[in-house]
Amino acid sequence: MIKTARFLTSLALAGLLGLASAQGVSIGILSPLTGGSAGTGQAQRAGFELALAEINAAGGVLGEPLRIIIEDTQANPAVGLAAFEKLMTEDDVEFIAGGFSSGVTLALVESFRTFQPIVMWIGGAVSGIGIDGFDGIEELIGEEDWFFHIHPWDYHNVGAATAFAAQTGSETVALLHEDSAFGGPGSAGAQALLEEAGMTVTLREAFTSTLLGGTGDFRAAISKAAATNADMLYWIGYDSDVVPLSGQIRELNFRPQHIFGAPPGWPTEFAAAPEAQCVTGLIGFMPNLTNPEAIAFTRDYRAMHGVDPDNYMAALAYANLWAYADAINAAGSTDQDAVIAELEAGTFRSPIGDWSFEPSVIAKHQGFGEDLWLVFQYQNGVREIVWPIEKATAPLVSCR
Amino acid sequence: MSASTRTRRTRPAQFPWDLVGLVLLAVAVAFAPDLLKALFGRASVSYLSIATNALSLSILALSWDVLARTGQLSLAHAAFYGAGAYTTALLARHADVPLWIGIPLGGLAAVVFALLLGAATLRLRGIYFAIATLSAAEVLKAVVHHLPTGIAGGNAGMNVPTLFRPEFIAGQMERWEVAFLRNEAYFYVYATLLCMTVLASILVQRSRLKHAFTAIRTNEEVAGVMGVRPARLKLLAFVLSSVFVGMLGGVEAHRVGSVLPEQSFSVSTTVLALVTPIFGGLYTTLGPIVGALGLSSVQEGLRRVFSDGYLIGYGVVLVLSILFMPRGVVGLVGGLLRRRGKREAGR
Amino acid sequence: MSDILRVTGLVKHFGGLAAVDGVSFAVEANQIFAIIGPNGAGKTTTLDLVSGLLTPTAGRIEVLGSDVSAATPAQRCHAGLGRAFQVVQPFPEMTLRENVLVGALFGTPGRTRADAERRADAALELSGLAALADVDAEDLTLMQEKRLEIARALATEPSVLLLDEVMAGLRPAEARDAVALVKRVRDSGVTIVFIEHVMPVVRDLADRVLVMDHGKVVVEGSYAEVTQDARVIEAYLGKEEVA
Amino acid sequence: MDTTLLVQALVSGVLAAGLYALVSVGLALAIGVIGIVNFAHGEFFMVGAFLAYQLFVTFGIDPVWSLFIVAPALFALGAIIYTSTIRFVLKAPELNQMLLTFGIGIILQNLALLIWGGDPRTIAGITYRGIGYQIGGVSIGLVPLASFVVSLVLVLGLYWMLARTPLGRAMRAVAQNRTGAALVGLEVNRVYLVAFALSALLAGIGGVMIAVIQSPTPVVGFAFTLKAFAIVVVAGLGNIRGILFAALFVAVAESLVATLVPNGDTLRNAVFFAIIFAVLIRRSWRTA
Repeated sequence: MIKTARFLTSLALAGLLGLASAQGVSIGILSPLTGGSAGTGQAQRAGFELALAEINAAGGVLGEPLRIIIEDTQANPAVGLAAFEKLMTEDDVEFIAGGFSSGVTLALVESFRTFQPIVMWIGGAVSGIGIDGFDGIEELIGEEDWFFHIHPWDYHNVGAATAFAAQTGSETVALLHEDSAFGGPGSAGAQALLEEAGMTVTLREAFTSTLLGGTGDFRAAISKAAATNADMLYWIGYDSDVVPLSGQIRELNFRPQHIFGAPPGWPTEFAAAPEAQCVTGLIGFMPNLTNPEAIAFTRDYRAMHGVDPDNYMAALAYANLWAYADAINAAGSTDQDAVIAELEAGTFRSPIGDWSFEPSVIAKHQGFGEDLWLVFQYQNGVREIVWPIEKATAPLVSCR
Repeated sequence: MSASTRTRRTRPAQFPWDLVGLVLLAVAVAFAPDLLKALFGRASVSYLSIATNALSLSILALSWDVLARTGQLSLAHAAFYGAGAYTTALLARHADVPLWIGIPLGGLAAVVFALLLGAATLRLRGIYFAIATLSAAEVLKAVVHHLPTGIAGGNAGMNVPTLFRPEFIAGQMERWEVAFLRNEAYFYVYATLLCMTVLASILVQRSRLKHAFTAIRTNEEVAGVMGVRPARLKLLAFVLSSVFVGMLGGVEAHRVGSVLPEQSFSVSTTVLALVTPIFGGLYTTLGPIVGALGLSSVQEGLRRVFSDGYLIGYGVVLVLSILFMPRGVVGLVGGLLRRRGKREAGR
Repeated sequence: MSDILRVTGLVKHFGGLAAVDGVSFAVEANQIFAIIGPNGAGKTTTLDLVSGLLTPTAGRIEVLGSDVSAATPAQRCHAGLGRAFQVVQPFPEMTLRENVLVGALFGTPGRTRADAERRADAALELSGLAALADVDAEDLTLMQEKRLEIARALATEPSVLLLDEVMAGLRPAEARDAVALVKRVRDSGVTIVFIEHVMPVVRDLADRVLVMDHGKVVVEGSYAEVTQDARVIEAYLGKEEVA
Repeated sequence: MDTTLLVQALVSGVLAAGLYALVSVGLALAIGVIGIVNFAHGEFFMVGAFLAYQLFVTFGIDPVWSLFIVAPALFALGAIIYTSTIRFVLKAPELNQMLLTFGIGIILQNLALLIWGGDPRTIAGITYRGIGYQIGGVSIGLVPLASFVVSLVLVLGLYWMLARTPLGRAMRAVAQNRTGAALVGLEVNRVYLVAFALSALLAGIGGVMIAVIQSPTPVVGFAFTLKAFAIVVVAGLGNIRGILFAALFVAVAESLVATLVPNGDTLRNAVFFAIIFAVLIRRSWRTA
């Protein structure tokens, strides 16, 4: 209903907004607002909107209200490219935020290089490291002064997941992964790291995600994993795979000690489902984090959007916009070198806690690494944080 | 006979509106980038990008229409596109040939696939043909996806280098002018591809092929009995259609920098190839282009006005268009002109 | 070789049913050759086999001495076979001239555009459709459609024209016109094979008559001969057309 | 490869065939009776899934019961869409119908995006999703079994209706001969309306099932519709029994390949469409 209302207001205000002159600083945002990845894009937008409201309530940027201009990429590279160039040449923004989908990011690389705005990116996690003959985002533009990557790289994701897996006591792991640029390279990296950590990967099996044309019958892949009798089932897939995978694992009577999933997000209501019990998952942000920033963020987000910030992309988007606001205010101007200097030097706020840009394997400016990731476990309808230990709200329990 | 029916004669003496149109189109696109730059300055970069996407849709739509003129409602356009994209990418990655060679070879790969598909589906009609082509496209997607990673990148896809990398020289130009140069270059490549497609379409329409295609579409058996060789001509249509889509796939792979199975063989490519000519007007050269420009403008316009739900408006436009313009934009305009012609002739 | 069309041992099975079962006949140049028989006798199937729309189970078809049994419909058209259908099937999106032009352009390979247009106009003229040349084919009367069928087939410049019940559904006056048209066509040097139910038409036109029943040839001969044949009378028992 | 896995693959394949058949018969009704190639069929499916979800969230109605609300609701939606748009394009070329239904599909999909957002939703508080009966190491899932039975009942019910009831006979008459049926006094338009609405209803029921099995999203209908089109066509337009066999064959083949081949799940679509392609091509060249 809120969204419908927003739609109607946008109908009414569209003309007026168009007429409003752009004083102050504008930040251009690229996000997939329609199509299969719309959920992620909408979470990003919600996070940006909350940050925007707070920034402007706190005096804006350089004394003027901050503006954001959100363009829908449709998760389509050609559309994303046109959207970026619109932001650069029609809206004359100097700062770019957002991002999702490596296909779109790869399409933007050449134009990024040309315009060289500051790009602070919360998508495009494919680093390319470890994939022969393929250049990922980190390899292509990681070293650029103007490129700031907030989201962890794929090896960070896998590193965190493996670190968690290693301390569960599991000796054998069956690995199921969706078969696109997300799960494919991710699972290869995961296998290497798991084996490095002394675990045995009993099976690495690909499946077609429901997001990419699959009909959600994963029984064949699960049966094969069950046949290996692994201690842990570790799967990499998309949000819409959570429910069918979890249900079918139970249905097929596969009872590993740990069922561990690493999708980009988790369906909100899934916690209440019986088959969620004991499932563990990798996530970038949890509404029940107990640090004060998280409590405030969750409270304000709920007040603004009427739902919990369950998709961690909302938290990253929030961090993304605040980093811009703080850095530009600290620089005292939109001068690129000054803002870059502030971004490099600054420590920024986020629902997860303070963070700053550090070098990663190749990239000059990497926001979060393995430290972003949490592992939660559904325990009796509640998502308890079980890893890392210092943030844990409950101890990890076995499924057996 | 009224004046209106006489104008529909197929006498060669008729004024060659189509060829003149093509020349005008060529001239228009030749000057469009500079005109846009003169009028809009830096915003011309963005407009060129949008226009290039519209050209891409035009090529897709017109090439689909050429095949549809023989009654073959192909749902394999994504496969032609993907075959071209992947061939181009593979050549760029594994063979040390100049990048430009990859694009025509991409077209060639699409033609080879199209000929195989066309030969297999010769006896199928209507929706049976459509589903067979859709199935073939899905199978090709899976095959490409499952090629060894060392060859085609598997699920991670492949990088494809850009065709144009104009150099930024500080002090001599601004950054947007560099982007303009690149977009202008791509725009010209796409425009050239469109002009080639238009020329092919016009040549079909001006030659005896037009009648043969129409005859095959409306009644293949009768056409055969009258000496038209349906098999040969249906395959010819497949070639004419796929070669341009294949090259488009190749060019676009360079422009967007990567090929991925889901991206390069997307069903939405096929659906757009089909929807656009229906919207604009089927079985004509002008219709698919008008459809592509129209739908691109509608979508771009709507997304600029509504941040949310702009695609609902797009859907509404499609529904209304088919209810009130059953013969597409071109059919509607043509019908109005003809009616006026009749009225004047009646006076 | 005066036989312009020769059919030998023609067989066509549909599943287990023999629709055409060992039919043989020969047509001499410039003859008008009628095929008659009750419904389901296999007449139209025979024409479909001859023009290549169906593949025969067995048998041989020769046009002007060359074997076309394995040829496509288009190749047979080029070899000299023209065909007009019982159920008229104009190309509705084209004008009459364009309809006929298809035959003129493609019926004989290697013809120039100008030549084809001339021949199309001639075919329209011969069929009495010249005045309607620019009308859309979807707006015709039945008689006009039948004429268009013939004009289209004529434009392919056939040596043999296969006509399938061109009189069906016509009023008596129209039928007379049609008979005259067929005669004109024959006089222009075209051999004609036609299927017909209306016996007076057969009597007026046919040089020879082939009677079929249950996929087989019952008898072949002149109109007078076949109408005297006991088997024919039996096959047509109770059919008023014979009377 | 041990036999348990093989039997499991067969069982899973057979059970999956039910939903395939259900989605396909609805589409077959639209194509076979009305002659409409409905590109929005997947969106009816999606709307059914979201309605089941919303009924659960708002009123706590279990999908088992919301079936009886969603079905008439989709029937009504189908009727509305037929009356407001489809009936105007009945005589138009099938390409026009495709554009129309494609447009309707876009509208429904993006309305859903606006109302429910793009995040996957979950009907969480049901107890039966993870239940499987273990028989000799082979698991028979309650939900797939139930959806198989319901699908089978519906498909056979439709088959019976077409064969035995006056409405069914009217539909067949209309399907075979549009003008003729009008002459014998059938209200063709009424028959079409019911057939289209029924088609939406069947899709809606499939949608409720999918809302139980997986997460409703605006694009949830896509994969199923693509396959349903192929099944309907390969079965032969209007051949309900053929749909059952075709669905069974492709579903079992998919399941076997997914189980027996390494990474076989990613070959499901390839297997499915390769079979469809091979059957269509073979059939076309066999008949002379």
